[in-house]
Amino acid sequence: MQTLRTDVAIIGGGGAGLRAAMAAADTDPQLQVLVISKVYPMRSHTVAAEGGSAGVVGEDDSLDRHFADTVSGGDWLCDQDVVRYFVEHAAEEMYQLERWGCPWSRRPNGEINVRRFGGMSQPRTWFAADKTGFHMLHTLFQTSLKYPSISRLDEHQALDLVTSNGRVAGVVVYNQRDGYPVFVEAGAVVMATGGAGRVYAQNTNGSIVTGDGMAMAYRAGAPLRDMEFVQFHPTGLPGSGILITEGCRGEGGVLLNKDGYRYLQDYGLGPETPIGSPQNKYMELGPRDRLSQAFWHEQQAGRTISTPQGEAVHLDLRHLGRKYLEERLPMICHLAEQYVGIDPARDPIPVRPAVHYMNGGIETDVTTATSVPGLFAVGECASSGLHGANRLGSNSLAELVVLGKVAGQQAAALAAEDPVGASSSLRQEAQDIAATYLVMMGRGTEAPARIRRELGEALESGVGIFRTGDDMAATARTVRELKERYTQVQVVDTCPVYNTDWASTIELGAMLDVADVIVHSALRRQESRGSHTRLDGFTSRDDERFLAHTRAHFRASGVPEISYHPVTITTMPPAQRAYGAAGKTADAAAAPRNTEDQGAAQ
Amino acid sequence: MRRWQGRTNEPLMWALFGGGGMLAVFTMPVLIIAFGLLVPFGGFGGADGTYERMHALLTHPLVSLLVFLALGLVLWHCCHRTFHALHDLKLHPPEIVRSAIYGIAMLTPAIGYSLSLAA
Amino acid sequence: MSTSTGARQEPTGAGRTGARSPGRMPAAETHRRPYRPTTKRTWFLANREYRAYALREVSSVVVGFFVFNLVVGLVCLHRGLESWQWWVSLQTNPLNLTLTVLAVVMSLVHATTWFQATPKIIRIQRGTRYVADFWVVAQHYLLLAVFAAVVYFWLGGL
Amino acid sequence: MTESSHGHPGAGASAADGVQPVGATAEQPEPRPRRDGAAAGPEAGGTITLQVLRYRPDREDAPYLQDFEVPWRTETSVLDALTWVKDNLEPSLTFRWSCRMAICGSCGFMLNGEPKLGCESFVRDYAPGPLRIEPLANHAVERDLVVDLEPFMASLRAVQPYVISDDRHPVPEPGNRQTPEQMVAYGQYSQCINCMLCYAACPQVGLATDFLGPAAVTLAVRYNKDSRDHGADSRLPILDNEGGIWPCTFVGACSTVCPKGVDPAAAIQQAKGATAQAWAAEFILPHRGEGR
Repeated sequence: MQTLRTDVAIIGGGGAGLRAAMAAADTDPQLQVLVISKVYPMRSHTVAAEGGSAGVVGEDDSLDRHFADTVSGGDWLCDQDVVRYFVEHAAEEMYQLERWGCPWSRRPNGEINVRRFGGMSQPRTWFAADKTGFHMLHTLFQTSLKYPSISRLDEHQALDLVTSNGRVAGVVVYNQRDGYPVFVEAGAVVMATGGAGRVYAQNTNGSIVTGDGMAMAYRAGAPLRDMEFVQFHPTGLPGSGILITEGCRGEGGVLLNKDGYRYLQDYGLGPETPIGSPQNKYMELGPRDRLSQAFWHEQQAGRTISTPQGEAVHLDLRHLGRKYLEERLPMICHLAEQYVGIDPARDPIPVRPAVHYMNGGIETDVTTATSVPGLFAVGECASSGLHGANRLGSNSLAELVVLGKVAGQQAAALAAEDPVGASSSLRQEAQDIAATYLVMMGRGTEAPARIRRELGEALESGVGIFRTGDDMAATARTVRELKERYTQVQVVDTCPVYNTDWASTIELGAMLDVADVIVHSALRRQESRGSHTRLDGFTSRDDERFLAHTRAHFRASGVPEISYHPVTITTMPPAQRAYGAAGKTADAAAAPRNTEDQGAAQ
Repeated sequence: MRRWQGRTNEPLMWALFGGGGMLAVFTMPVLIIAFGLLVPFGGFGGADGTYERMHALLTHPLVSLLVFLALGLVLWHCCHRTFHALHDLKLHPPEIVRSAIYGIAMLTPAIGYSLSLAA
Repeated sequence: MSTSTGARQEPTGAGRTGARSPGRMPAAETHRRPYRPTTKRTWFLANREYRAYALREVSSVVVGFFVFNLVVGLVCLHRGLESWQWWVSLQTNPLNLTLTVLAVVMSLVHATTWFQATPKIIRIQRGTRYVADFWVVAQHYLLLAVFAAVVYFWLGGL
Repeated sequence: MTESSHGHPGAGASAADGVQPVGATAEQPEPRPRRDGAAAGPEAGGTITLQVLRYRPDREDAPYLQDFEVPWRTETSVLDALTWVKDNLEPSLTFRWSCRMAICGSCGFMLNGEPKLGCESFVRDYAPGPLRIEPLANHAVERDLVVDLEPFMASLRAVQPYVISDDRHPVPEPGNRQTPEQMVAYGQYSQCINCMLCYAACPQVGLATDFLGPAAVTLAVRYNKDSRDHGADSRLPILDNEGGIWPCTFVGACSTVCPKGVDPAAAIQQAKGATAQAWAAEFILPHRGEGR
């Protein structure tokens, strides 16, 4: 088998992976950095992020406020040391992107412009029209081309990590273009493979978002944390799930039920703010979990709009005017026109919640290190502790670069100090791993497309916006069954190059592992917090029992092993999480203490 | 002049092409209609009249030079496109053909001007 | 229809960032067997846009012929009245006339396609917008009209 | 794909090859999204024959077209139709796709001979069919609808698509100012999603094998026109090169097919103009650009 040796291997070529690669290359230009991606980097799903990326700028805002918004937005499940580090470094990384050429939207005087976002008390979301992820990704990718020490393996499917005495020593990948497996020996491995939204039937994610990295790390012994917290974005297009950015509401868009009524005021987000003057943390600028839950209630009450592709509410942007829409939300106008035949300047857009983001992931600390030595994780595949039980919009793009840089630096340092030496036994192990996957080609009886479809439906019904013990248990059983059927999964295609039948079946295996963790983590959490909301007697937050991270360990047979470990709380003790008018009083009470010695003032 | 591998003289060729094209589009439709149709068919009176009006101005050596240069530039434009059309036809002619084609654009006005001066 | 794969030949200026150029690693072995379609010689007939392009390119050949004709005319003008009369009468020759009519059509194709393309090259930015293509094109038509008027009045003896 | 012969079964026929056309009878389609009834025209739907180019390097020496009968509704994109085929009829059919919202640039195909993104082309616009789906023209075909992108990746790297600073223009801390006017100068050219439709549309890409191509040149121009960049001199040797910008004869098809309105044709013409100016400037000021 072909074997490559590199110092730092980064799996995933999206925003986090590329930022990590550049940080590793900057840390030590002598090191070889290798970015492995199953697609060309510019196809990574970072590209689809629309609204923006948070970073405190300007005198009206403060790091403390960003910190408080994030911690309360995450329903106190955030690790506050991580949040603190994050808010302190977010703007710095936004400026770094600026110097690299990212076309941030500007004020007339040439300074950075920021927009409002849900759950944020201040406008602090940097944006590049409504293609922020696209511009960030292309800026990072293009800038990465200037580093001589960064190489890439594009269109290489990662299969599994290789460990040596508990330490990650490399990864087995498959070269789709040439049709051969490759063993990449690495001094350190950074997992930056993104989320797993495709486990749900209705999601805003691209086809590549299948949780591969989460599953690889999980199988290698790293626990997956807080996986029950699945973020539903309140505004996806019905049917396709295509994302309609939160930036629409940030710019003043409003949500209407079938009576044309701004229903959010009935769900603790009011009082109603006048149309055309959006107010942070009120109404449409509430957090994503609350807005998605409100939709569910409206649907139960029969006040949603029936469309051929399911129930929806209206996102009304008409009052913004065509000129403003074309300047601030050009892609949204195009998407609405293309996919639902709607001109947002003339008609409201039908929207409904769709799975958008995994708040949980591979457990890491603030240095992005996982519990498996030699393995780092960053971006959506990781659970750094930043997002808690519900991520605030625009915190994830910033996370990619803030923690991506950390991951690159940490991995470079480790690879320089203490690399694992090459050994023939490792190569044999790598060969064996490759063989177990390659043997799948041309075998089996169970159609993978059917398993995938049933999996998506099972997760929608059991671990959706609202959950009950019975539904979750049923979904857990379905996932078990599907895993069983997967052992006989059929791969028709035997062609060695670009075998997408085989690759998507491997992805399906990852999705099943991740889904298993989601449902079992959810089943055990007997409370409602953030995006995990139960209807069966556990409708409120229970800090006594569940102010703790869920930790799921892989077991070769049987269900995941679930345990809990404490949340890091530094300055902001748990308090009531409230928005709208109620939020104002709650905020005053819950402001962080002792911030002076946290270096908050910049 | 900096040199690098693969550097071409295309910037010059293209600039002349562009200049000739610009000149051509403003003048050629008018000149073709005027001299190809109106003058021969008496639109401006007989050949004697047009001769009189034109002769005085256009036979001045300097004016004549400018006119031949202008016509040469338009011809350059046409030859440049012709050469590239060969490429479009998947013909990749040797350098001599390229020289010959651009040579037409240079020699035609040069010979014309020499003959005019000799007249 | 491309026949090249792998790294392109890089000009000397390209590799200045470092000795080893970044990019993907070479594979030791391969199952690749890419199929390389070729461009047909008649590709320019394949669609409307290509045909319009081909017509535009051909138009300049015809215009070029007429330039040649004008050069001859100008030489004749220098050689005297008799010579000029010969050239003028040559223009009424049926073969020459046919070419002239074709040249009129082609010069119009040439001019209109050129005018259509100019806004791509000449971009005038005013604030956060570009001057509309219409105005750039209109300006060109205006210049054409001005030249036509000059020639008309000059030859008409006014 | 002029060489493809319709219906040729290929060297080793796969399981689904036996029945042609296949589909419609096999399994009912997943519910497809449809237009919001309030805003769109009447619901349409039916079945359509897709003629998809197949080429498996381990089996065939030349590509051929395979027919698939696919159900569709108003909202069915061509990409939806292809994924339906892959899920229900022919798992070995290979094509790239991801975001299905016209931003990742993966799913460019030739649809009835025109380069298009599969995700934002709709079957309704090709009904009643048949619809011919082939890999992007002017590219080597790796397999089925997957083409070789490595030449483009090399071109992209060659044009130095990143901000280059120089000693005379230190980067201000924390960042640059850039007015909306300055952003407009390059904004349009920064919208390229690298989908390769322009390469498929450009005859010169097919004719001149070393042409940088529309998207790569556009990205060079994008940075040259960015007020934060000072790398135009460094990019000049790549653009002013036999295989740089000069194979372009301004056919203009790149701009016609661009799904993002980038207008590469304009970018290339502007690069030609700028290069000619640089060339003239070197004559007048012989020291320009030296020692850098």
